[in-house]
Amino acid sequence: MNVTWYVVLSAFLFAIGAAGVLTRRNPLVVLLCLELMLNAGNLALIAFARMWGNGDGQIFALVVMVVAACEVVVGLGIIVGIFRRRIPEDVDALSELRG
Amino acid sequence: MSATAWAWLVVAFPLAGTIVISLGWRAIPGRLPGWIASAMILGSFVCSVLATVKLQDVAPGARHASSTLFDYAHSAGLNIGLSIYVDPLSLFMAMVVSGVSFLIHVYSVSYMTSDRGFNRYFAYLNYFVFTMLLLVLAGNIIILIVGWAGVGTASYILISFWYRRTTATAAGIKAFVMNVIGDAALVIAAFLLWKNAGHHVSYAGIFAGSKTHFSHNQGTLIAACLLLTVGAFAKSAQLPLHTWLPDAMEGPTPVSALIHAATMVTAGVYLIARFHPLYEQAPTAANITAGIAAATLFFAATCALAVTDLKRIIAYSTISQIGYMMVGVSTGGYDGGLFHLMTHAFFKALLFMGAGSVIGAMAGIQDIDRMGGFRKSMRFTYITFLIGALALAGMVPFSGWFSKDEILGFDVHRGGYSLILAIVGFAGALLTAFYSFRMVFRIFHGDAVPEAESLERGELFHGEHVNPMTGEHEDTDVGFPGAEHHIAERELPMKFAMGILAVLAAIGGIVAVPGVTHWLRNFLDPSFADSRFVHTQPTDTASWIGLVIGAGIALAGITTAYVCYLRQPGTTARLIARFPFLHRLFVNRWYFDELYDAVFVRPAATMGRFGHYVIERGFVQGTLVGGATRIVGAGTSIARALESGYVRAYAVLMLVGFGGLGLYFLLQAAF
Amino acid sequence: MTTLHLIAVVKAPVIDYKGISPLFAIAGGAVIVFLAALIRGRFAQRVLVPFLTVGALGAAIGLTIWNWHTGPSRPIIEGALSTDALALGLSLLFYISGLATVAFAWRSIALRESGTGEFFGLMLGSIAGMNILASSENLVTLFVGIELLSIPLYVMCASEVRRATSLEAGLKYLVIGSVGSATLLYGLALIYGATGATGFNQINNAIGAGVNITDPLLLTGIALATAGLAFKASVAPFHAWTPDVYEGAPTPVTAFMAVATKTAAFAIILRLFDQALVTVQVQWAPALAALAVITIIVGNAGAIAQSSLKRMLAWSGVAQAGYMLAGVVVGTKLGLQATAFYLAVYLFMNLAAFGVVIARERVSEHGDGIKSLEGLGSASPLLAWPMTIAMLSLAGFPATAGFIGKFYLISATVDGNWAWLGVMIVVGSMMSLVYYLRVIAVMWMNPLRIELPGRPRRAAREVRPVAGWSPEADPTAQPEVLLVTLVMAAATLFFGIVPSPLFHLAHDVGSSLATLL
Amino acid sequence: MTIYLSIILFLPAAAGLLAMFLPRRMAGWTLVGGSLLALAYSIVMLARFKAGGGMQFITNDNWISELGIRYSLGVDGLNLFLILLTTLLWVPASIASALRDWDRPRLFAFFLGLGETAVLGAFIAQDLALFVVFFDLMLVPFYFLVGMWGGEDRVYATTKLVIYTLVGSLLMLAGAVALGVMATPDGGHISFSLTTLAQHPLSGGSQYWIFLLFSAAFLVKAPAFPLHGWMPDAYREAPLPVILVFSAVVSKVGVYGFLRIVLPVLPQASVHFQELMLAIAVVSILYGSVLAFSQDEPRLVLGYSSIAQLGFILLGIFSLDPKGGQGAVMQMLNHGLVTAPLFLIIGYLAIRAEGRESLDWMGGMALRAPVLAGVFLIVALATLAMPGSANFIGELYILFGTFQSKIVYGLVASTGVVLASVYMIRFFQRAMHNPVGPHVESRDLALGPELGVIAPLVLIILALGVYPNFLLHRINAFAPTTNQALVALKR
Repeated sequence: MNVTWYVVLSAFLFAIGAAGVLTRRNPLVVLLCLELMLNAGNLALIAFARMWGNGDGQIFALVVMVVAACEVVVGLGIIVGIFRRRIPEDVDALSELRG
Repeated sequence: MSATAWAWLVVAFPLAGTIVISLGWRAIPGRLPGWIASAMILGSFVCSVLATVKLQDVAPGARHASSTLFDYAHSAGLNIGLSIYVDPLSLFMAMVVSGVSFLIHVYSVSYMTSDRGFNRYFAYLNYFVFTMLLLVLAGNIIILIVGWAGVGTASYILISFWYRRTTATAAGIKAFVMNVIGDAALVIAAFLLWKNAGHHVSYAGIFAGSKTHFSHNQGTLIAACLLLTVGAFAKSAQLPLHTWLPDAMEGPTPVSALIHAATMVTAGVYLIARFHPLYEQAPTAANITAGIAAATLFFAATCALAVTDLKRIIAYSTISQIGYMMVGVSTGGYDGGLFHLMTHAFFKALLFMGAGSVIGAMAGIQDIDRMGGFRKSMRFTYITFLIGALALAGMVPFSGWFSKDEILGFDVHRGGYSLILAIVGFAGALLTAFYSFRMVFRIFHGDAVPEAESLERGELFHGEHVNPMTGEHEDTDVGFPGAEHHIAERELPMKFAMGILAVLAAIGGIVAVPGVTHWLRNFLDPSFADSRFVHTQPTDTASWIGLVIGAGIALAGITTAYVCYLRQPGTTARLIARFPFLHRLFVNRWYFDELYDAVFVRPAATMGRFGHYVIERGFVQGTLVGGATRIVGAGTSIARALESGYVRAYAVLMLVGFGGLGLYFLLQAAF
Repeated sequence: MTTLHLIAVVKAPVIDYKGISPLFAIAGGAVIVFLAALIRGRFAQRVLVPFLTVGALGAAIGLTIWNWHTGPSRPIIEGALSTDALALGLSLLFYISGLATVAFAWRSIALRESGTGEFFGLMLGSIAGMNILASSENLVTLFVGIELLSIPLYVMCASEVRRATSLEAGLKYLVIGSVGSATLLYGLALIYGATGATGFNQINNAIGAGVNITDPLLLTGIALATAGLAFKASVAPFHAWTPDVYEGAPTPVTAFMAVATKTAAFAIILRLFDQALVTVQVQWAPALAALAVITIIVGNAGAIAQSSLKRMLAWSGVAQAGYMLAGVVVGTKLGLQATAFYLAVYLFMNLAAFGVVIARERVSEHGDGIKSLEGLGSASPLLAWPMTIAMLSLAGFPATAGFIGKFYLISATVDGNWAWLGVMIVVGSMMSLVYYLRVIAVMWMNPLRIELPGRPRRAAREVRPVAGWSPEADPTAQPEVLLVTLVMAAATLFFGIVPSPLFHLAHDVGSSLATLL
Repeated sequence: MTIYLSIILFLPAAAGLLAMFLPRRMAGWTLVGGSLLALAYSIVMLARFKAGGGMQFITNDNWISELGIRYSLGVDGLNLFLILLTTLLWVPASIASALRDWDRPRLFAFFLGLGETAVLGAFIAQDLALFVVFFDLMLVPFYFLVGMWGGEDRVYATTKLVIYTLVGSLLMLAGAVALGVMATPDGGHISFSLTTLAQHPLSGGSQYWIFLLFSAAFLVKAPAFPLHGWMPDAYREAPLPVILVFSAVVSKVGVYGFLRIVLPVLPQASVHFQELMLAIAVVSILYGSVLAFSQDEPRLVLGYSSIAQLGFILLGIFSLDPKGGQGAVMQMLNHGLVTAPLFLIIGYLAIRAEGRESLDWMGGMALRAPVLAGVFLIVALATLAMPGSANFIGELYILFGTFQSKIVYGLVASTGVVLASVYMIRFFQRAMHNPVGPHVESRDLALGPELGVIAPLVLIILALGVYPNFLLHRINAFAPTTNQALVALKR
């Protein structure tokens, strides 16, 4: 069957994720959206791996999952730190550095 | 020793004087600097005489020699040597200059005694003589220009000698700038000649080249000659570059006598005489020159009628007399022109000395309306001044009579255009006679003014030191001739100088009495052997007729003056009332100063302000600098505005960038 | 059956242990540091751990030199990592900046906030990531490298957990960075999709052979990948995070990021474009050129009127990235050499500058504000001179390495028929004068007023003076910082006058990519 | 023994460096010693210089072979006297600064020495890249000298100065690199040697834009209208010894670059843009003169007058005529020689006017200062190119050259001669003549510190006025190298 649809779907996922990052102000949600973007990449990789019939893409995807996990961990850590500092968890509130 | 060797000495003496006096300005005591200076000038006079004697030995055809010390500037096809050129013409000038200068130096020694700038004065004066002699002896046009500008400088520093007077400094810068205009004109002329006459700067080379390279009356040659004329006119204060000379009277009176009457201002005449082959090859230029000169002589005479400042009257008369010389040399009457140059040097210097003596007696006042009746109190001055005036008026048998009328006679003889000039000349002669005796009668006759009376009683009137122009009182630091008045009656050196000049002014004519003596012509002819007019000379009878006419005119002028000022005083007042316009015109010197002020001075100042406030502030600083700053500043604020601090904004920025990239690549894909 | 097929494909790769030894040294060093940090006691924390870190870096440097070779790259792990002069040379830069960072961080607040071991361990981890990145042979290792580089940095940025701005910097970096890596990932995925290969050489061959160079899939992929990498190299318009993160992060971390991260990013950009995608240079060169111009303009424009030195250096870093990108655009050996050369120079001058900033912000009540340098010329010339040299070099004055670097870059652009890009570099340098010279003026000419065009900023962040230091403490109070600063400044001068050694290195680096002419 | 140019080149910087590590009192005099040594050495060089011997005392080593930059030095008729001018004028500058007590004198000495080395390097370099290096390096010391020891607004002034000039020289850097790279045949090793570049001229098109880049640098340095925006501030704020050498020497580097680099290396472009450059020159002459006589600050009078003077030099250069070229070189020297004493005089005047550097506060100073007045008068007359001064011969050659090639520009320019007389005499009079200013105490030059510094310069001016051929005879040597080629090319 045609791999195109998978790619299109992944593109949609990527776009949704991006849109989320742009629109949502809660850092947790932003993290989720980032996950979405990464996983869009994963989907594309798998689909292409299927298309070409070699394993590189799948291995790539596995690696990406690990990486994504690490990112989330760090992200959550920082968010906790922010929470500790009693800073409202709103990415727009974090705008002291500018100019 | 060869003639050129003597000539080098002629130049060397005053230079040595300058150096000695200016370096020893503190060491040399009292009046000694003055005597040193005078001795130096005497030395160069003797040397010039000796040079002349040497030159007379050789055959008339070969009476010219040149000598070069070293290469002044020699590269890129331009070969200028530091050289002098000796021939009767230059030696004649050298003798006149050094001779008159010597007398005036002697005069100055006592005239300037009480001035705080005594040593400076003589250093300057020697420097002037040095440059003047360099000018007349120069071997090529560049060295000529060097001397030319040198005398300009000397005249500048001497005009503003009493530099605390704003009037003096103003007059100085005026004179300087006008002279520089002349220098620039000469430089351009030099180039035209160099380029078109076979890459020569030496006189001989230029003349030889112009014969071969120029056709008769060719445009370039006319241009070159007219530029020479501009230079000559700037130096000799002819229309329209004359306005500096009357103001130059701010200088000490001996300076006026030496530089602004006897020697420097006549350099223009020398220049044209020197370049006569070119003028004869370009008659148009010669005619234009002569025409303007004629206009000048008349115009200046009219001014001399009206102005009341003694020194300025003489100054205008100088301008007028130089007009005669110019007419002479540019129409081909070289002997006449130079003859008049010589006699004029005598009597005009004499007049200035007399004027100086009078001004001394008047404690610096120069207005002839305030003078009168010095006849008895200053007998010596009166006599000498009278002789000078008679010579100036061209009265029989004084020197001016012969010289002026030789010029006019020549022009009448040549006829045509020159005849018109001659008629103007005769008209001018009438005015000349009138104003010269206007001076005599107003100063020496009539009722004695207080100064004169006190002088008769033998006591010296001590006036306030005032600036004769502005009438403002001045601190004695400025330095004056007459701290206690040095007037001819009391000072031997002054008497000496004036006496000799009086004799010369009286009998100077004998060097060229038509039909009797041809000394001057015989002497000068080698220099003008190549002239077209060398043989077009009026017969002796014709000359004598001219002389008689001249005498008549002079007599008429003098009589009129006598009537106006002695027989029926107040006539002039009635005339003024009758022709107020003319009087205003003459008194204001035909409004030349006002014209230049409006046309050159003010616009220049305005341009300066405009440049400063509009271009500099507005364009250079405002637009160029400010514009760049503003652009960068705008970029900065944009860049920093994008840096809003909001994460999501940054993400947008990234996606925009990515969008741009993606679009670009997809377009690549499309095509 | 596909599974069987997969198993057939996946087999243990050949590993060159000599080649990989530097990486081992770093990674192992990281582990050891983490463990050693468990030991309690001041000695362990203040001396042992830093010492171990330095040891690891030193060992890595030694091994790198031992591994040094020119010519085409040798595989370390079959198809995943390979080593060549480009990788080795640039990793030397990572190690040097690592050493400098140790010195800078030794007294820093970040260290006590986050704990010595964690800080240095993370730093070593990040360096390991850079190492992998520089020597990666394949899209997967590329991605792994990037992430291994970035994730520790996110933490380090936020390591001053008591300071809000530090956290803010961390989160911003994390979010934007993740967007970047997601974009990159997607791009890589598309490239893979278009070519069916993940190895750079295979991709290159594929593009050469089967795949049409105007394949939209491939080009979109390139676009996305470019965006992702440009982000790491803080190339406009993907630079937005740079100033904030640089300012917010603890200054030693900023210094580390400024030099090491940028070098790593350029390492991989050079590899990707000059090795994997060199055959489509006609396609991407104009795009990169455009990016370079934008970066030069934006970076310099932003740097003017900054009153925080860290921020100013961040912006200037953006501008400098633009210059170096010009070296990539031309896609010639000369360009590669020039870029590598400039990276080295960039390291020297920036570390010198950051050293001074660190030394000052700890004692001055103006923190990292430009005012903290006021009158430094007379107060402590030992700090003023290095800063002056660094600024002059950044501005590209002769007799400094910066001048030679610019000269080299310009000649590369002209040589590659991109002369106008060279002119753009020059134009950028003109703009940069404004802010570089202002720093010098503040130090030496204790000016009557520092004019700051643009909108006025709030007072620069205040740093608690480290306990027991008087504000007018002389620089020798923190000798390690001073040492690094002086060394770097000296290097800047030395290579400005005798650049030949660096040129030899650059030449070796240039020899590593056979794909270039 | 042969002359090692490297010694002349680095001696001043070495002296400055030494001064850094000596006690404060000795710093200034150490530099004086260094500059005197350099002067002596360069006089030996002058003595051994063979007129018409082409390039001499050549040093030619590799510096950065990778970039093709060679450390090649040489002296010919073109730069011989410029080197001497530099070494000569740095002596009064360093003396003047040693006599004054600055704060941080050691640093001052160092920068002043570094400045001399950089300027000398720009004059001696025979490799384009090396020239660029020194040309840019020059700015560093002057940036500090103006910025650290200048007047009220020094930071603004010096920043403006450096940015303005560096904008130009960065463009030149790009141009130079482009020149070197493009001129190398494919596969050939890149070279910036001026002789090599002159042998392989570029195609017209690329010559043109490179020419423009170079002119930007040189015209800003000169400065020429309208690129002189930095001049008023820099002249107003800089310390006197610094602005002395800057105006007298550094400003010549730009115009020197035209003769050394642009004309030989970019002949077509030079001919193509001749009219443009001549126009700039003429405008500079007129504009500079007009502004010079509307200024009240002596420094600015000199500043604008130097715009005019350098306009003349530019005119001579782009007359593209041997006479013009030699006149230009000569005028560079003369302008340097008269500018330096004028700045010293401004210093003396200011001392006598209670430190007020404004003509409004001066006047009548000649009264008890005849020597000062005399010196001033001589220098002023030389400045306005009074015939009898070497300046006159310089201007004469320039004008002759211009008349030869483009007479119209020459005629317009010669009005500049008249204007020059106006502003210089005005300057002289308003300072020395007229009634005494309210705060003027007129006293003559102190024998040692004042007369001793200025007298040698004045004597040199006089001597050259008597025998200008001393210069021309040696300058002549370079004429064949540049101008003949152009003249040939124009036909």
